[in-house]
Amino acid sequence: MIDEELVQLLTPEGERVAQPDYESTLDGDQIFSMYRDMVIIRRICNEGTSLQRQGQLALWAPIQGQEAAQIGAGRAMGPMDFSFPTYREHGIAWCRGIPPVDWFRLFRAVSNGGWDPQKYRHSVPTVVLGNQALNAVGYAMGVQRDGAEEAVMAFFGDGASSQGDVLESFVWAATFNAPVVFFLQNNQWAISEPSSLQAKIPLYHRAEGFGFPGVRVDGNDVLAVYEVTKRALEHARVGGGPTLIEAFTYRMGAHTTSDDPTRYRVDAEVEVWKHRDPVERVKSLLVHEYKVKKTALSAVTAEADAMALKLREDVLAMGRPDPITMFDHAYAAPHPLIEEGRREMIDMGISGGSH
Amino acid sequence: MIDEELVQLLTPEGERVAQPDYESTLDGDQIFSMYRDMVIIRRICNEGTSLQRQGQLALWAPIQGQEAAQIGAGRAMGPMDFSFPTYREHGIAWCRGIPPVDWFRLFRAVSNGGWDPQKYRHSVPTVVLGNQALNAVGYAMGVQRDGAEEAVMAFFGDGASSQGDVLESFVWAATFNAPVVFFLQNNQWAISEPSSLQAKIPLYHRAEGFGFPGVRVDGNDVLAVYEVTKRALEHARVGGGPTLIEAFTYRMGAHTTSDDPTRYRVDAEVEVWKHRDPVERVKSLLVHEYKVKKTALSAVTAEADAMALKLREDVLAMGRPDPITMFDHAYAAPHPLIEEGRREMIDMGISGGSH
Amino acid sequence: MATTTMTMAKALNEGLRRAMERNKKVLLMGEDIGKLGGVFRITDGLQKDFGEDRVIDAPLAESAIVGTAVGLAIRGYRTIVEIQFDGFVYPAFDQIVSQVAKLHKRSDGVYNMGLVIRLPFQGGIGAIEHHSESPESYFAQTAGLRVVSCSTPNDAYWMIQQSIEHDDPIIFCEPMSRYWEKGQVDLDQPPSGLFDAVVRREGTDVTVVGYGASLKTILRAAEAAQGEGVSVEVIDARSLAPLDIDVLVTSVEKTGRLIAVQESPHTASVGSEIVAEVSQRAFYSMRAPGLRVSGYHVPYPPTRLEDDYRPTVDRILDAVDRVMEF
Amino acid sequence: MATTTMTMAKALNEGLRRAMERNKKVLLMGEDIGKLGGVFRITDGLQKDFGEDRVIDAPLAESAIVGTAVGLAIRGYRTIVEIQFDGFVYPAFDQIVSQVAKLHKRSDGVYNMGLVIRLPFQGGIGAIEHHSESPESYFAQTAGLRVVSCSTPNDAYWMIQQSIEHDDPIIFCEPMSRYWEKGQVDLDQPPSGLFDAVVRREGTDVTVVGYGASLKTILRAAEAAQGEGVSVEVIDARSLAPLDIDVLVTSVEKTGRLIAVQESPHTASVGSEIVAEVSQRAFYSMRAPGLRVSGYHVPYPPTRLEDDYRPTVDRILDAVDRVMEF
Ligand SMILES: Cc1ncc(C[n+]2csc(CCOP(=O)(O)OP(=O)(O)O)c2C)c(N)n1
Ligand SMILES: Cc1ncc(C[n+]2csc(CCOP(=O)(O)OP(=O)(O)O)c2C)c(N)n1
Ligand SMILES: [Mg+2]
Ligand SMILES: [Mg+2]
Repeated sequence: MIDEELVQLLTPEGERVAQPDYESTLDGDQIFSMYRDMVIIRRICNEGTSLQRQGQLALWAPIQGQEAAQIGAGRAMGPMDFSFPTYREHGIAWCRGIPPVDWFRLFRAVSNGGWDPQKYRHSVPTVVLGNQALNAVGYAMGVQRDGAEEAVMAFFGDGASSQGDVLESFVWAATFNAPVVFFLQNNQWAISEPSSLQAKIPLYHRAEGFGFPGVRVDGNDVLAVYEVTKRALEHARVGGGPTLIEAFTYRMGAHTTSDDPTRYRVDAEVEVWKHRDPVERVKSLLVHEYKVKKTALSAVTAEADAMALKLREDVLAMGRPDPITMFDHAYAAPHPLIEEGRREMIDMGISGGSH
Repeated sequence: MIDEELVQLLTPEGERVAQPDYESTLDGDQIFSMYRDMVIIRRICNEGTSLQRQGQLALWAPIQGQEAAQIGAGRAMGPMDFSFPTYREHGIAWCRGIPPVDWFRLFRAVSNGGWDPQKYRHSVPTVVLGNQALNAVGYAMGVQRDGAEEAVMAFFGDGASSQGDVLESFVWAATFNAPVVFFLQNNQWAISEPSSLQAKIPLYHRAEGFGFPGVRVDGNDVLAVYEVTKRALEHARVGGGPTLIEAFTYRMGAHTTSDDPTRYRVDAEVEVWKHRDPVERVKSLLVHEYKVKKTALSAVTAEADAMALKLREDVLAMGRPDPITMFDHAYAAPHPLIEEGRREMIDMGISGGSH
Repeated sequence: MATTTMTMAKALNEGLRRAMERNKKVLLMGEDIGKLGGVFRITDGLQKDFGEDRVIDAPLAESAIVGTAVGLAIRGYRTIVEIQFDGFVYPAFDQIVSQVAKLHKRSDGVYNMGLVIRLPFQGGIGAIEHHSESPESYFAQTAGLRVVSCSTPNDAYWMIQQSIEHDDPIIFCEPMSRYWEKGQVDLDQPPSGLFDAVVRREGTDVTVVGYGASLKTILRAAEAAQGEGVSVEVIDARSLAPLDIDVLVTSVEKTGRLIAVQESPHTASVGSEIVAEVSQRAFYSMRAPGLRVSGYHVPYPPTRLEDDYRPTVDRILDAVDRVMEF
Repeated sequence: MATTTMTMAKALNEGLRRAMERNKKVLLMGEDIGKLGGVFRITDGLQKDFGEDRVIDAPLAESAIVGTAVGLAIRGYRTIVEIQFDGFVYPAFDQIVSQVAKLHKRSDGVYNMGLVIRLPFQGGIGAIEHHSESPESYFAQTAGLRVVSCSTPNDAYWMIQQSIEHDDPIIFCEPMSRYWEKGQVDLDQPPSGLFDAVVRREGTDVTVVGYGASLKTILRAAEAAQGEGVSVEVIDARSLAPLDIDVLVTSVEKTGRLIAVQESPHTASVGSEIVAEVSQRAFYSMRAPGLRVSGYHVPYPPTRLEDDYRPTVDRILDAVDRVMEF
């Protein structure tokens, strides 16, 4: 994995790598705070899996292994930037300040969104692979028309990168010089399909063919992801146009809780990637370079545990919505079939009619 | 236009250019015969335009300016290769041996196809931009499964190259190493849109981003197009995988007879390209290097005129099909709504019922 | 009352112009809509007057056109998309069904999906394949969308403006074959609400409902039927989803007979919906079964045959005879 | 008669296996269908037995999956495409409508477009968005296609084989929520033709027609109605396009009452078609208006609410009451 193409600032062992183009701008406190983010989302993700196992969620999409990619990218975004996630961007949602319980509404099957996307400047999840890449470019075209110094992030995976929508979004971003950063998390797998099925050469090269820069970053290195993303966003904000970032990472867990990876991948591969764990390497850096104490580290773990516990309570408290809410916001303006449906539900006693 | 990226074997003035990678393999007779092809299809194309002006065709899509691109590519194809055209590949249809009158069925609006695609190994025209690129890759996957040494050609334009289908076809061709040659005629325009709207850098670069070779050839140089295409086809046939050829050319006429290019492009541009006329430069080569006589050249013109005259007669003789034929081949197997429609048409006296 | 005569094409052009003047957030996007003014010249002159930032010539990718219009909507813009021809809307189908129709709901009402997809549709222009289809039923079936169609210059002028002002996504179907026909346009007063069906001709024996290009054919058939002593009430559905079902039911309660006309094949179509719904609501009024006159269940034929594929005056009269004789 | 008990998932798997054994030109293509055997394991073990050339794991692009299947068809292969879930068929809509449905016609019958698009559909599996839709009406409206749906393991086993042998393109709708239910499969004899509707329960008062997952709900409702003294005839439409209309008309001529059940919204749907067509053909037999019980006209809700979105026993019984009391 560790090849010349890859931007890396921190080795799997937590040692610094000199990278003249992408020098780290983070101080110890900032790195510690990113470490905290990563520990927390990993913990929350585990809670998601166990909640699903206990029948409390319809599904859960874990991000184990991708914490550095998501926290690095999420922390690089400015407050006015806007992002378009898939179903797996829990780390980004965290960085946007969205309360964890809100990410769980989708997975508890009580909402198809979960938060106010305008308030957090983080769109609702897109499940249809690739659609959001075009939506992001469109949003970025709006930013241009407003003359705003903002950038837009479009998230997608290695699998989704084969979709026409993603590829068309490259055409459009190039043509309109849109202030967008395509953030591709190449976690090596699209459910059971290895990324080699989607591309014979590194995915970041695609951008060059469309006339804008592509860069591959070690997606398990939060320092590198942060710097690479930050520069791409700055570039976009000042009219420099799009960038494709391929965060080379690994999906340590199952695709979702419905998936059984033992059917299609070997343990040895997972073992190799365990040595590249994104959390461990920052921890190692913090301990060795910044002399962070054990107590500080365990405080983070304890905080994460407490958050997970609170989250669990909140999720369990999330009741079944009144069925009549299915008619809310289906349309913005009055619609006869919506009125008819509401009436029927009330007449049949399925809903009291409040909503 | 004439830049380093471009494979060129013949200058606009008809002088040879040394190209170690793509030496010409054609002798004088072959070049003369290609010249003949080009003169004939240009003449037929003009006949198409005048037939449309006279109300005899619903539409005509001229290829003036693109004769070298099409004859070069068409002549490079082997008899067992299979091609997937758009609405504009008259030169390829000619090379596949399809009688000109058959190309006119579509434009006389009496058929949506016009010929037996299996017999000529040239598919029916695809009007929906880009669809055929995927169909071509699928066909090529079939060729692979048959273990046949055949190649497939997918034709499309600079405009269509923005479509998701074309871009997905690149992904698939790369992944499956399909024996396909993508032949992109960059005629600088997609109706009123300049090719700079579809791409900020030369289109052939896209291929590299997907992991297979792209090459830009002077599309007005029949010798160069022939050699480049021939090599790409050979490469594909022996398992070398796909190639994208960008034939850099120019649409001298209107997009179709419905179009009015004066609304969006300046005469000066057309004038510049007149100096790069694909027919003139071979003619010049033939006269200077091969000492071809004026009489031989005028014989070709006379032959083309005669063909156009004959074609005109054939087109005028093409009557309105019996309306009941609209039900033929809508389905392969019996279908109640087809029977019902046929019955209604006969009952109402719209058709005698024969077909 | 300021009325003036213009073609439907011009009426659409003027309607777009009014909407753009009124609201700076209104953008146009599509293929060849800039310098060329669109292949039908509906956007003629608008790029010149409103600039390239508001009248956007798009690379050739319909999914991207609609997909970026979605993103622009999220950013607060209101984009009027031109699909060049009916048959080229399908590459955008996924964005329309999965995002345009659902994002208002998915965002709990936060995103305003007020965008308009202009769709030149139906046949009758002697074009080649994919330029004459009637895809309206696909969109009518899709929850989250609305579908309307104009049949006169006056409706075109007003309905496009009403659509742009409306906060739900609208598929705006324009009958290409009527673009060049002239009619009176009232520049002050809209003829009715965007989702209203309108009685175009009163009658007592049979209700014939249609939309877009079919209206003219239906009106001709009504004229011919009059000659044979049958009084046909002609209704322009205008809104195909939702249907203005009350107007239809009221009419059928009077006439007792219903014929729905459309160019698409009849299976699972707007015509099916009209017949099913009216048959239900006006059950006791129906003196004969509701019939549909539609395109045949075949791919749109080569256009030398289109006059026998599209509903003709004769086929409508035949249906009128059948319901009268039932 | 060799019958055996298996789930619908297994029946489909076995049906595919038979078809692949019989004809070397039969290929499977889709996302995750190889090693994983598909997210529903319908293709479990097939790649192992037939190789990667015949069971093709596809890059993630539905338009490409269908578009290359078209090319393979032109080359003489017969590809069974698996769309992973209903809501992911839309990226392929253009290839389906513009090429799959039209190429046999466009090539004057030269191209054999006998391919099958397997579409897990309808709700009831508690999934997230886009995994529970009922897009069948879009395809039923499209000339050039056929649409079928199975509701039992026996039908699944036979209909998939019949579809693969058929020379027209077929949209094969599989009710996901029934994949794991077991039933008898007769390995020797198909239960009926591919396009036949089948009476699942005889009755005299009301005809209720549905397909796929709805059948089970309808049969339960029929049982409950029986308890209240109403005799319901239950018909499994099986073929949604073309409809086996004669079977429906015959039934309604007996019962005088019709209810069409489906999970998609009712506007311009298969249900509209059934009601419109039967109302026309059985006009004098209808003692009450034909009703539809369908999904509401909203985007498929979060699945904690799906039981109140999909037709329930209660809603069907309510419709039964309405037609009985009319
Ligand atoms: C258009 C579409 N097709 C299929 C699916 C089903 N699906 C959901 S996730 C997934 C794999 C995506 O892989 P990748 O893009 O690499 O993202 P990852 O899940 O690895 O984060 C598939 C096939 C979908 N959601 N959308
Ligand atoms: C999907 C689709 N969208 C739009 C059109 C309408 N259209 C026909 S030709 C054309 C321009 C195509 O340009 P290009 O690909 O460069 O080919 P050229 O006509 O120049 O040969 C357009 C927009 C279409 N046929 N298909
Ligand atoms: Mg992945
Ligand atoms: Mg072009």
